[in-house]
Amino acid sequence: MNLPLEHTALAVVGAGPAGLCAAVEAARSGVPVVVLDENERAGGQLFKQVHRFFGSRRHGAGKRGYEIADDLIAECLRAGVDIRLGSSVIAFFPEGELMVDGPGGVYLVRPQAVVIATGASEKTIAFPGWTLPGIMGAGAAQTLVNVHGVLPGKRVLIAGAGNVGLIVSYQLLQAGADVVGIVEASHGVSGYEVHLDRVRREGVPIYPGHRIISARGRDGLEAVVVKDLRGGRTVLFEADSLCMAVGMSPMAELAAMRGCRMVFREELGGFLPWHDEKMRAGLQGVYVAGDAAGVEEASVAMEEGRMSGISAAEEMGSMKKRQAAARRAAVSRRLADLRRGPYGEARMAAKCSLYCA
Amino acid sequence: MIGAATAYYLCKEGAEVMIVEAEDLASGASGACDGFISLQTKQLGSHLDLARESAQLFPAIAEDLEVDIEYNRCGGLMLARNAEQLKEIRARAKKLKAAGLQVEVLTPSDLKERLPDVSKDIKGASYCEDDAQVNPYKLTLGMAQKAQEMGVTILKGCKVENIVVTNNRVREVNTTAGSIHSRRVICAAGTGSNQIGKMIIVDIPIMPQRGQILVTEARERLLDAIVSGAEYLGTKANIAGLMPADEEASKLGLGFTAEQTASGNILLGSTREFAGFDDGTTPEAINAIAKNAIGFLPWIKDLDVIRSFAGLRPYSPDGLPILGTVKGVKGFFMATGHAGDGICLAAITGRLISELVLDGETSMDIEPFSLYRFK
Amino acid sequence: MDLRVGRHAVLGEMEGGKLVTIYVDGVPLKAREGEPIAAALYAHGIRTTRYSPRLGEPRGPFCMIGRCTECAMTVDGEPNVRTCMTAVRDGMRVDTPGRPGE
Amino acid sequence: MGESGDIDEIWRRAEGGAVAILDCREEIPCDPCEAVCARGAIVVGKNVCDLPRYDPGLCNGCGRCVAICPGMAIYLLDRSSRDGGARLTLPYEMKEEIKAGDEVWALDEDGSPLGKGKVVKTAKMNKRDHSLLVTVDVPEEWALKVRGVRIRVMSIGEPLEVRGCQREEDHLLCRCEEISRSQAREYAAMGFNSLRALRRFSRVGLGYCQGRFCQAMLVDEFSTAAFRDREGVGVFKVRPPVRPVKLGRLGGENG
Repeated sequence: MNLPLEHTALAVVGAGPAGLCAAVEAARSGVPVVVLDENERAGGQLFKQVHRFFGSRRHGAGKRGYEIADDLIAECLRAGVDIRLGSSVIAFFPEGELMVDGPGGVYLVRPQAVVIATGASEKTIAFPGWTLPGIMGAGAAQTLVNVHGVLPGKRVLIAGAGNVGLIVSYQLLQAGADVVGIVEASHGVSGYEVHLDRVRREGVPIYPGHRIISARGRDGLEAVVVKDLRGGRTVLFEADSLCMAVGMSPMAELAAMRGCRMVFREELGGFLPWHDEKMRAGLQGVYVAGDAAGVEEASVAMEEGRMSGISAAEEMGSMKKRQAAARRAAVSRRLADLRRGPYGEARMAAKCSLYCA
Repeated sequence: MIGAATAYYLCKEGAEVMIVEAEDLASGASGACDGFISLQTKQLGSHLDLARESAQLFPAIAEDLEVDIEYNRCGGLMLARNAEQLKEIRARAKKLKAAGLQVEVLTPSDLKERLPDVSKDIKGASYCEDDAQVNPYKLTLGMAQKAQEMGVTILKGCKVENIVVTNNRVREVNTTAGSIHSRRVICAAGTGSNQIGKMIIVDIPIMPQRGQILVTEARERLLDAIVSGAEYLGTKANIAGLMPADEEASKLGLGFTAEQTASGNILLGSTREFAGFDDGTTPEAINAIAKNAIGFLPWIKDLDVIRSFAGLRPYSPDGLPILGTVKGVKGFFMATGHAGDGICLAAITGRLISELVLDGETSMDIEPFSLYRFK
Repeated sequence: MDLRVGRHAVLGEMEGGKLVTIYVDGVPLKAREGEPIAAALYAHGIRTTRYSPRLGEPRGPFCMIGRCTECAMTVDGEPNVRTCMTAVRDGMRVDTPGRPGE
Repeated sequence: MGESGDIDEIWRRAEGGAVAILDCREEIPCDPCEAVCARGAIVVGKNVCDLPRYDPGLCNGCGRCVAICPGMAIYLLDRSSRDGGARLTLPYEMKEEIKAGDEVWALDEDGSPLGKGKVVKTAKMNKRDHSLLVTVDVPEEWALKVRGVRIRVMSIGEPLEVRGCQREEDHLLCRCEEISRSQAREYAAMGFNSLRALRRFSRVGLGYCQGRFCQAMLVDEFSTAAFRDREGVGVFKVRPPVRPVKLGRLGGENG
């Protein structure tokens, strides 16, 4: 074989909030850590978030997403973590090697342990016309606006009134687009009220109980037809962009390839690798964290990342059992706090169903 | 594939057939292979005879099935990388021709017409007009569907647990979905054949042989023929002069194959490895297949690989199928051990086994494929 | 049409990169060096990046992170280049695959 | 506004100068206001999801909570000016630039313009970005209604009513291979027992994107069509590479 092979203690796949926190925890206890990420920037989804985050101060609440990312990256670098960007992990073989497509070519890494923190991917819904140019994922719109400085359109309709739909709506307004409405198929708004308040005070109408029937346009989106599921009224929005914020699903292909058992949990976004409270995925040296282990929030991802980093460090003998147990207990407490309240309970229950299964 | 083909031919003759499938259609070797119907890579003699008969059946099958099986008589190329290989290929071409196959030997400049932008290192090739390609999944689906239309029941997700033999005759098949009374059982279980044989205390010497394949992005038509390298034949038929040069490639059983499917993807093969029932792809093989392919078709390096897969082929000790009956157990038939030739040989296997089951004799001599040739 | 944000409320000035020229189906277009091709096209209101091979339908960028492959175009003669992941260079030729009438 | 302080007390205190008004109504995990308040006027406590308890009596109107609140749910009210109006300080992070002296629209919580107000001053919210704290004078009766100030007010119009019943049309499910929903359903009706088998025969999810884009939707579709739970339907078998990669690179070429 002419592919270079490299050995390392811990490889973390994904430099988002979960991956960076995992790396920091492990590196601080003396474990050599390599973080691999396919993007040209570290921070995962954080670097396209220009809004201030909720959560507790520990998770950088009050800071904007990209600032939290910058802080985490700095922490990693201080701890001696080797962050490699532009490096897609294209395979995780059952024998334990990662195949990496990096700037210098394809190579293999054989780590003692791996944290899979690959995040989530956007879901979509299909309807006649959904393939028209101008229709895109809300995350795509966010990338376009906040990273590349280009609007997805002048008149934008948003599908989905969860946090992502609300946040992206606000960010589009901020950048100068008109948001002609937010349509939501279910009968309520599932995002935080504060996010909702912010778009409402910009005059964005919300349409709960409305389903997209079709999208129209010749060479690109011109209008979206929407049906009121209760009243039966059908309306047409003139729009040159439709952003779909209809949920995320864990992106854990590498775990599946490695041989982890995949389970389905609706509350956590769909199929995800089974794991325990220590974020162990059931196979020696394989850990998962963050959205890849069930879609939640950035603050949860950070704590799960820490948990996986602690567990990996302990199992590699770099952290004493008692110390690891104490740190894990603290993380567990914070996770429990984050999963309290009307938005967290269902996620908590779904996570518990994994731990107990 | 073999099961579906056999059922297809059986019910064409009016037989009442039930297929017991542990997983789903084409979930074994036929779900993880390319669509080569390659004649020039067959061993001279009965193996080639079988393949030729089979190849002739495909146009009619394509006509008969409702599913488009993407059958394409595109011809096949076998490329020689050095003088030694070319000599071997030339000698084989002569023999294949004598056996009635349409084969010609191409000089590098002739080859350029059939395969533009082939590597300058290629010293020549043989071209077989009779070689063709087909979509193996669609073929399996088409045959299974046609069979179902004619009354075949397919029990999917149903495992055979035991075969009841009394007075030296098959009586009953116990499955996870209950017992099936039948006086005739055909074992077309591919890599599971050994396990099935044990149920009637017969050793069917089949082991899984892994073949790995890379899939590229879809492109416009770039390959007009199915293509293989001489080492492919070497590792397949154990021909000393055609073995891979380096140790690693030999260990993997590496041989170059390339086929562009109807969907535009190029399938690049392949390996022949013994790794038990592990159907995973490996970094060694992915790297070796890629490197090897570039040696034949340098331009292919710029294509994106979007997937790899591996299939477990049912491999008998001499790489040839096991067809026929077993001694001492009436009503038990074998149609297995096709290794990498399952698709190519499916049609003829189905027809011959159906003849054997219904008439007790076959229109072609299948003695060379008897289980007892190994002893 | 100009869809560039320009000055962003939080981030400030967003138009980085040297102004360069790319050729989209032969037509010159100003772009910012280093930005993804797909973003440069969008900035000018060009949403269609390819026409689907079977149905000939127009398609545009959907994920902007290289997964959906809907933004694949022919770049400097190379087909199937994901333009949301490929940075603009001066003089680049970008062609829309499957454009009707070709 | 129980926990967010007694509104009458806030109103009274605002006569003496700026005082914060918290419009925080929902139990979500959030507590930066507590940390930033040097006077201890805002307390969230141990449970990060609890609503903040706010004591206006301790507030000195420094405005740091206004600048930090992720929900933009805090603003300052100052009624000390002699002409009887209300002076509000609100966070602002919209594209259109605002400066002292500008006439701006004052919007209520539904985005309806109450009328115009006059910008007294602007200050950068922090050193790290370009967002602003805008102080604006408005009539007293708007004091508790204004939630935002804008240079430009969106004018989007109403959606148009569409007459006639909308027929359920067919559409694509798999964009790469251009497989429609009805085609996929035809295959599903053939009785395959897993998404893997469905893919093999129908080619959904076998295109360039390898189903990374449509898998979740296909799982839903197939489980509905085949009356099976999603775990039973399963996921596609994942094979390397999970991202397209040039064959040359897999073969060991650099660059």
